[in-house]
Amino acid sequence: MSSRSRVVLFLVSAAGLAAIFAWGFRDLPPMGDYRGPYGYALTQVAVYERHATDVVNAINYDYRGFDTLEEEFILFASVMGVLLIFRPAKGGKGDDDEKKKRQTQIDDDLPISDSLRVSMQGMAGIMIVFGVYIAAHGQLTPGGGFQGGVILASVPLVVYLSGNWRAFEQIISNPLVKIAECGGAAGYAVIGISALFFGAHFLTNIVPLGVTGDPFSAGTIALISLSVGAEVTGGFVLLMHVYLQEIIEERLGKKS
Amino acid sequence: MTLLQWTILLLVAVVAPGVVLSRDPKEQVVTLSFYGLLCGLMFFIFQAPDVALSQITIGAVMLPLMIMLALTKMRRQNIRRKREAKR
Amino acid sequence: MMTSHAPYFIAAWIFLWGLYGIVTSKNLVHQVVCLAILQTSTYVLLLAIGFKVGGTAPVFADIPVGTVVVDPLVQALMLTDVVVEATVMALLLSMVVKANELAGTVDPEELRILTG
Amino acid sequence: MITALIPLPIAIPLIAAAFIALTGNWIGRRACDTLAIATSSTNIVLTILILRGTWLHTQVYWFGNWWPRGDNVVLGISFTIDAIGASLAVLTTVLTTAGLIFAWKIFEDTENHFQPLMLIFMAAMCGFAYTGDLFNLFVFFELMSVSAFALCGLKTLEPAPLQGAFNFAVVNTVGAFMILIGIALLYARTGALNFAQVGRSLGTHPADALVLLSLLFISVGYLAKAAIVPFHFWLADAHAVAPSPVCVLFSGVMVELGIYAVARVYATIFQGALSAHTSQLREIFLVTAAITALVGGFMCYAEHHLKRLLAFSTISHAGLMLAGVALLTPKALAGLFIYVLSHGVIKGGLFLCAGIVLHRLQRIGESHLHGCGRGMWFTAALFILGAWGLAGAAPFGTLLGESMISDAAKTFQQDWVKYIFMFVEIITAAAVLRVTFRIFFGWGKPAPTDESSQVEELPETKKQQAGETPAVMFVPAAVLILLGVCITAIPQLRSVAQANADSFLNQTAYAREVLNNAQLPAPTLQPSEAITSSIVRSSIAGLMALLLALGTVFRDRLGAILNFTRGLERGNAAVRKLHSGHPGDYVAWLTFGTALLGGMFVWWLR
Repeated sequence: MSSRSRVVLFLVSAAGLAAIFAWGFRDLPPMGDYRGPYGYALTQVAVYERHATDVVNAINYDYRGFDTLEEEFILFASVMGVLLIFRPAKGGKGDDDEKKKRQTQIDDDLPISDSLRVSMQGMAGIMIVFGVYIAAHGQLTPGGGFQGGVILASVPLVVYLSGNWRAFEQIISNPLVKIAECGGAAGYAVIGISALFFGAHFLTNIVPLGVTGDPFSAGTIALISLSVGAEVTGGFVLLMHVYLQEIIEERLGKKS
Repeated sequence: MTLLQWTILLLVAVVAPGVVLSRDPKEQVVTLSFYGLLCGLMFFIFQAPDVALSQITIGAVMLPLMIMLALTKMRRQNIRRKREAKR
Repeated sequence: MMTSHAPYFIAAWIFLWGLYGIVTSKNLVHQVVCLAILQTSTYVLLLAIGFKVGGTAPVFADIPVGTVVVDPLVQALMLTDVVVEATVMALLLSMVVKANELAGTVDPEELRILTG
Repeated sequence: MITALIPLPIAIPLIAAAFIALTGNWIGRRACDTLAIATSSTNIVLTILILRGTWLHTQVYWFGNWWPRGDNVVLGISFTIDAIGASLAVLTTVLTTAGLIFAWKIFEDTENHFQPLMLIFMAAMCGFAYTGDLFNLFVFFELMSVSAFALCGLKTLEPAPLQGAFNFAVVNTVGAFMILIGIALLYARTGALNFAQVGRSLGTHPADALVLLSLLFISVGYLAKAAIVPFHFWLADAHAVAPSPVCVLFSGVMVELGIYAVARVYATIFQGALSAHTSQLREIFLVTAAITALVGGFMCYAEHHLKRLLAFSTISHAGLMLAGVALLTPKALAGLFIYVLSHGVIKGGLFLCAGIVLHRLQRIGESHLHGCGRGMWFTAALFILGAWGLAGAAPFGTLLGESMISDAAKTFQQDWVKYIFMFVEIITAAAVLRVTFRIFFGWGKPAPTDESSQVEELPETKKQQAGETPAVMFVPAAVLILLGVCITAIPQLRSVAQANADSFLNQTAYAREVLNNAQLPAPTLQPSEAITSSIVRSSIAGLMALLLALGTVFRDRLGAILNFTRGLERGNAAVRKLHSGHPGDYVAWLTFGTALLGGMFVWWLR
């Protein structure tokens, strides 16, 4: 289709769709007065049953933990897909490409002052503490494995911005990253399966629940939160690795 | 609902078309990051701190960052392609 | 009715803008961003559905159980949604970058390889 | 006993995938292959055991031991498995194993990322078939989609696979967001996510606009996966570029799962609310199904890119399957699932045969390959058998499914459905036969070239080492096609399918089993009817397909009367042009289809 006929087709159908939206949304309950049984029941029982004060995380990592298991594997599959798409080409052609890469360096150095460098490194330290805190307290306060993992994954980036490329390279190409990603993902499923050995159903919370409000309370919620944190950190660092590898190799080659 | 809640909803409703209409991806990284931040704020204001936290880390930081990295990588590919064409 | 339903219509509005962006896009990166915008319409919808006037966040760290809170379940769904968004976008972006490397263009008009 | 096994077909492949991804570079390619095949074979055993346990009654499994509370509030996620879902899971595992074995000799450069993605894909599809929760269905849908996108863009040496995967991803992701909107609307109304609870909460109150809107969005999302016109554009692109073992899964089971999801969601949630409008709904979906079948059939005959041809035949068969759902009656549904199972293995086998052609001859376009396949008699025989299976002729299982759907259509005075079936069977089988005659026998003149056959696919293997098809390629293809025959040997197949379809469509019984832990008595099996007339009809279809294929190949020798085959083979230029490879076009059509379907809902179901 030409771009004009495409837009015309779209606009006509979108007008229809908008009318259908307007027609259907009238029957939604007015906003601000929600009374569904599912969420209400959970707010009533979650704290007593799971010793977790953050109900959202109790849902994500326990009541509907099975959803989150798949969600982690969505991330896992997508990282796997990105690695697959950017895999180095094998054979003679690939070697030539490697050489060409070395020849065509592009200057886009960021001017970085020393004070920025120091403050960035300080920030990296703070972020590690913050990320681990968020991941470990998912059952108590807002946050959890996913949010903590993303914060941890941006630590190498801060190191990169501080201009310490060698340290950055060492962090992102460390085999621990891959171990964290795969181990975290598999760990979640293993926690789920281990419940079967106690005669319970998959993903049953079989660990003692502890005292409400304690960092090590809520049983498997904390464990799952940590393994999700490991997986998310590893996954996002691997993604960054894919995009920044080439630039880093050049920079290091140029400096030495 | 409070005035604050209405304001943030309307802001989101106005900025979303803005992101769509900024046709240059480089420009879009900025608007998208701003939009992600607005969404995060909206979640905070509507009492969803968990989602707000992940939205700010993902929508306002990680996603724009990935787009920026992708654009950088593509720019380098294009420069390399041009140099090869000259040769 | 209008004011109590307005947030839902904002969700529909964002949804249609996202579709418009995808349809008219001349750059695959732009298209991916529009897909992300499209997704935010589902956030707005879910958020609006689960909201309760006067409710606080469903975190009982400082408040007693039994306080009026907003629906926690939609928030759990949104969290899953956010992760899905990030991962799908990462995968799509990598496809765009690789396509640019091989075909030298990210304009869908020029990239028509598969036709007929 | 069976209960403990239920989570394993999902958990084990996921753990194995993570393990292979982690250790792949140390243990080497062959160990990864072996591990992946071992995992998927284990899954065949597990899914068959689960199928046996659910043969005549439903099993409900609550994750995390979260049984429903008091007055029917579900807190957790359930797997609600009946024989229909369980058999789809078996189909998934069989096809995945065949694909993994086939891949033994190909993909030398995928760095062991291929096997984990296949395992995740398999786990996602098994879970999709088992789950009894609306949002869980969506998450499995996304998991399935993400691994499918990655697998589709596997061959990164040329831009075409990336474009195909991108188009696939954009259309399916838009569809996924529509599903999510539909789920949100249902949640707003009922405050529940379990099929049974949502269905019971909607009850039999006549559907209002909100319920219809959620039905619209959920069905559009899943129909986009099922490649129903006008949401089908991505499918041909994705199949043309995806590696053959991946195509097996796409065509053999992923598309069918889209249809299955529509049927499941309708049966458990919307059925009661829409009971007053069943006949209107039947007509809307039957017409959609017929259009899909016709478009797919004509496009199939007009293609000369072997995989694209098979892809369009899948679209056309997806139309037939939608007809099975659209009739909204147990008999058609029973026929549908027999049809899905036998079509899945036959189409899977045909895609593997296409993979063999690509391996041996290094190309995939019919026009380039004229007569090149002389001497590959076994592969040619498989193609002919597969074509016979697509024609729905005895002794293939497609015959049983087709005859049940046609019979059911007759009882609703929709006899024309039978002719749609005949048309699809003739034209898709003739297309495959035509290709066989030209490539393997070298009959007639070379095929005309067209736009799509210009896109040649890079071979999946290096230049052939020996002049023979390796056993790891030939055996899976042969086994799959023969399974299409073996399926008819299952004792009381049609009676069991009928009994399961009865309970599939029984909304209140389903809700009682899930929410009240009720044990329903095992159904009594009805004897199935004779299918003599169907055998005759399908044999005629097979013969006509043969004649059409021969007529196309030899039209220059046989005279002007066969000139219409030239037109058939060229196709309609305007329709072909709509398949433009532009993701914007595809999303515009998706919007169009949604608005049109929505308009029909407003008009007839209000």
